[in-house]
Amino acid sequence: MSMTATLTNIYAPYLMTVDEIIDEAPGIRTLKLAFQDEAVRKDFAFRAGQFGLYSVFGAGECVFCIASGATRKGYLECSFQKVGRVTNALRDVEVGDTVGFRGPYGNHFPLDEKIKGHNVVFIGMGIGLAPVRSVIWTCLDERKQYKDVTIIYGARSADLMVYKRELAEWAKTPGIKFVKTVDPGGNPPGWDGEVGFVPTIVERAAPSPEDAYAILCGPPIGIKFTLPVLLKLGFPPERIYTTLENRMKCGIGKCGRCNVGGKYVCKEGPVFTAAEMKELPAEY
Amino acid sequence: MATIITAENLKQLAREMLKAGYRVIAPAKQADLVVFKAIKDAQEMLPESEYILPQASFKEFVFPRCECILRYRFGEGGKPVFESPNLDGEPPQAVIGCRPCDAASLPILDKIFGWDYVDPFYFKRREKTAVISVACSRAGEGCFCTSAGYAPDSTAGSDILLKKCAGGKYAAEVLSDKGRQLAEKFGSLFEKVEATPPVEVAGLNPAFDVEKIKPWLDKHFDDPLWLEIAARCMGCGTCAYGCPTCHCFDMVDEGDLAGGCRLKNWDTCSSALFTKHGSGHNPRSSQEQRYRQRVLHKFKYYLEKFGLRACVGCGRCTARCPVNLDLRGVLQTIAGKQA
Amino acid sequence: MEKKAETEKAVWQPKIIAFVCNWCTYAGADLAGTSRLKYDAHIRVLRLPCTGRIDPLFILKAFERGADGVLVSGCHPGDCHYNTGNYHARRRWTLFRELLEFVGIDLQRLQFAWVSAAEGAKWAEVVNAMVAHVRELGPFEGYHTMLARSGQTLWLAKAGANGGNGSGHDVPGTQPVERSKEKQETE
Amino acid sequence: MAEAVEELRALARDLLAKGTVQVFVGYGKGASPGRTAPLIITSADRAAELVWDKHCLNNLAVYLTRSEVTKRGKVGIVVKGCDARAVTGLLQEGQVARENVVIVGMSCDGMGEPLLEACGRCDVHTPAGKDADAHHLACDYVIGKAAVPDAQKEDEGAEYADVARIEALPLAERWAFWQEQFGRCVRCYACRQVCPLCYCKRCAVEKNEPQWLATSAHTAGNFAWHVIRAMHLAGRCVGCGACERACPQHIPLSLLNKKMAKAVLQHFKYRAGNDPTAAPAVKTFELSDENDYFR
Repeated sequence: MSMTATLTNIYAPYLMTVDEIIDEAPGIRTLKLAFQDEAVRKDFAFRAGQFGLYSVFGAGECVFCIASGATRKGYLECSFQKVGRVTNALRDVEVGDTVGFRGPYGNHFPLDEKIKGHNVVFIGMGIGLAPVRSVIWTCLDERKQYKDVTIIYGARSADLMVYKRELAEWAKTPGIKFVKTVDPGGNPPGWDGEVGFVPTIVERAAPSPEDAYAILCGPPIGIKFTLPVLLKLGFPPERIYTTLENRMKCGIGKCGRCNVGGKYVCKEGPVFTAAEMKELPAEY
Repeated sequence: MATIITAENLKQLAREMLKAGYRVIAPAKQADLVVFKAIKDAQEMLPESEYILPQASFKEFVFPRCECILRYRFGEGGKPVFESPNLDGEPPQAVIGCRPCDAASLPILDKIFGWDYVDPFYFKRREKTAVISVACSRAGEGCFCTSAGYAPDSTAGSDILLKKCAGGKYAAEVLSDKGRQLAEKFGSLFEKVEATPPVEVAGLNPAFDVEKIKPWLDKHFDDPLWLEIAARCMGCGTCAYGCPTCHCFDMVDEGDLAGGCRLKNWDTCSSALFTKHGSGHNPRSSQEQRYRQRVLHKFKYYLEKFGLRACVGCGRCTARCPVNLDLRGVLQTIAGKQA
Repeated sequence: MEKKAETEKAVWQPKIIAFVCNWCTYAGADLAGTSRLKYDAHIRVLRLPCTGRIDPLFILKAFERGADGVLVSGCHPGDCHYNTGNYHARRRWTLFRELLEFVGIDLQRLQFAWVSAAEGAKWAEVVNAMVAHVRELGPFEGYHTMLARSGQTLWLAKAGANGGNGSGHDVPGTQPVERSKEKQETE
Repeated sequence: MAEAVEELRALARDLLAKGTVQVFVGYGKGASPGRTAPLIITSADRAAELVWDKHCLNNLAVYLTRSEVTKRGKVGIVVKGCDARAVTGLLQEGQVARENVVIVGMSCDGMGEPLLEACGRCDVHTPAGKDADAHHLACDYVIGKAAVPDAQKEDEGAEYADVARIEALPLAERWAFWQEQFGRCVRCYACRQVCPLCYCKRCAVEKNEPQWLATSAHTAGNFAWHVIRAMHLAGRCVGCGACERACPQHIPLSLLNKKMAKAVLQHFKYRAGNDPTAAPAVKTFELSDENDYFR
């Protein structure tokens, strides 16, 4: 199989300009990135749930989801927490700087294939709202194609909540059942949302599993305790979707580190149903 | 009709290939070690009788331990620009004198590096690599190729397979277009003979039935056997970096204020950093979980995805291991434990 | 191995990094300045809290970034602001010197001194002596060749278009290939 | 060696059966010819798998800081005289609590076939037992009596002869020698992983903010890595040679560590791993330390 004719540098990123920087919460920042290459900007497309490798030359690459809606063209957004070498470098970029982006990689939430025409419950925890937000905006941009929309979002405290402007917008939008909560003790004076961990609040909000899909993202501990609540409420495992986050370097199934059991999170994930998660060994 | 090449002509083949601009890779002496080297002179080539298996496979010549995948520099206003290294123009290279197990690693590596995205840095070298392997006339202590689905004279991955016969000659079997082109281009060094002379190929009875491995692995992710086997694993990369089929790599940027490179470096699943998240969480925090990943990847996941096991049974991992952790023994135990 | 032709040496200027402690030598260097003492400008001073904080990693990184010589200086034994910083450092450097010499580095390129806050003149004299030594030795060819061979792009450019033929080169893909053949790929 | 192995098996069986220790680390049959492999057992009936012969080279002290072993409880461990020095080092640096370890000292006439060069100059064929003074590690048990007399620790002549050979080379040749060696390193970190004194949870090379030591296996990165490894083991390395034996590229790594040991001995009159109560050489200092190379 001669391959030389088709060889391109699959590790070469697109060059992106930082258009906007939004500080979501202490240590969490969102970057709005525009493609510098005109041709790429025109026909770049991705599906909600896909991720990319964001890079600062000299620091390296790291992986986050694409947080903007798949219906939004010409740019993409990512939200990240300052934890390591590359996120610290990303933290220092200013508007107008250039960063790299490689993607879109991985599978995606089956909106067109399955979820359209049904009820959908979005549950986000902490910065885990980023991948869910991409799906929410993709869904809200085509609101008529979905029946009931419920959004439940929780964070450790009010100031640690991300996309605060959009939370307020969703709260006011008719036709969205919106619930926000903070962990006990995280509520500031005059807090208008719920108080309690996401699993308890989901149980209390008790979204109906009838003809509904659930999309759930957050830290492994959050998923571990919220998943059983959804099952108890009657959501069948095949209709609960979540994403897995693993250490990644290549993002395209070569470097061998992101597998959970036999599944490469970068190729066969990051989106999995609860049913698929049950098959995976507890290695995430 | 059969084709024969004398040991002297094999050396002459290396000489002529060097002259023709080939990079010739052959087992050669490195102090007290036998290693694959890009030889400068055919004299460096060791005769087949002087080695069974070089210290590491020739993987380094199709998948270098450290390679630049893009060069960046900061232009005006600190704006980064980058260039990719040349994806064509690799010199043709020929591996002469490797063993069938090492040659068999290439079809295995092709699977992962060709899965969906085609890795240009592997294939730009792989395409230009011809493999002239020599069947084993005697088996090594650690060898278990016959248990991994190969044999001292298997043909997988070879372009020409030589088998030792009397009088310092080799029976040459052309196995691919590339092999045929080589045999024609350097035709004068090969002789045609009526019947294939008797050849000397080692016998090696299998140590275990490899078909029994995956069924056990499918159901024993949390078996205490892993801790028992791997508690003594040191967590170094010696097995992975000598292994013909280990292909995992790390990606790092190295440079200074003027610019630098994004590098693709060998990596190993036995290191804790391999899977450690930025948050500090590590899905594989202890050594036996990491050793389990090595066995599952080679004997279950790779088989499920690509229909090939990522092991050719060369036995280097055991020989090189500082604590002599015996993969063949582990597989024998697993095969014996049929659920 | 490192004697250079006269002309090139006239062009070449030594690059020397000085790691100095904040309380004594840095103050001494200040004093040299305020006293308008002249000393060779080919030295870049890095201030650290104490000689005890000057890690062998820093010295290696200085050579990796192209230093031809490293000077380390701090408070005289007994004057350390943190009492024992320089005593610990002294043991560390006694061993580090032995190690670098063992792996083939000329110790003229790694000098140690004690310069107190009052010794502005000594600082100027130590610096001038160090620069003279290193100028005599010429560029640190050995380290620069190693850096070029290891694909460090800055040194590749200095080592000419092709930092080394393919086989001897540690990091394939780093040497800048001739402009004409190479496709500009910034998708 | 035959009766010694029976005595060892009986002792291990007894220690495990009585629960004196929850895990016992010794030597088991190796997979490759002429080799043994570390054996970690938690049940008394497996004591029979313990071996003791000419090929017990591994320094088992490395397991005393490994959670895969220590998380099981109290550890029984087989040590030769040289390995005991590494245990002493770990005690000096507070990495192991003496009461958590039952040390079984084996007298040893030298390992390896042919005999390891270092064993020819060994001065501790029989580890010190209960009678040891406070300045020596006292093994809980000592098995067997060495047939070979202890060599006298004369000047460093013989001990550091190999180091002296490199020191004698002119500067440019020394540099070329190590450039060639470091050029072949593949950064598998076997030298670090097998070293009992390399127990850091996060090694200097694993720190990437900033990345002081390059992780790539090119000569410059390998140079910095091996220089810093030797520096961080200065005055701590007990010269067991595990790193050199583990190196798949056969780089003469102990030359670097022995050079440091020689320097520590000459400058600070200190030998690593002898006295569990002593402070490691680089942890302390003397006012009278050498000062002549300072300007």
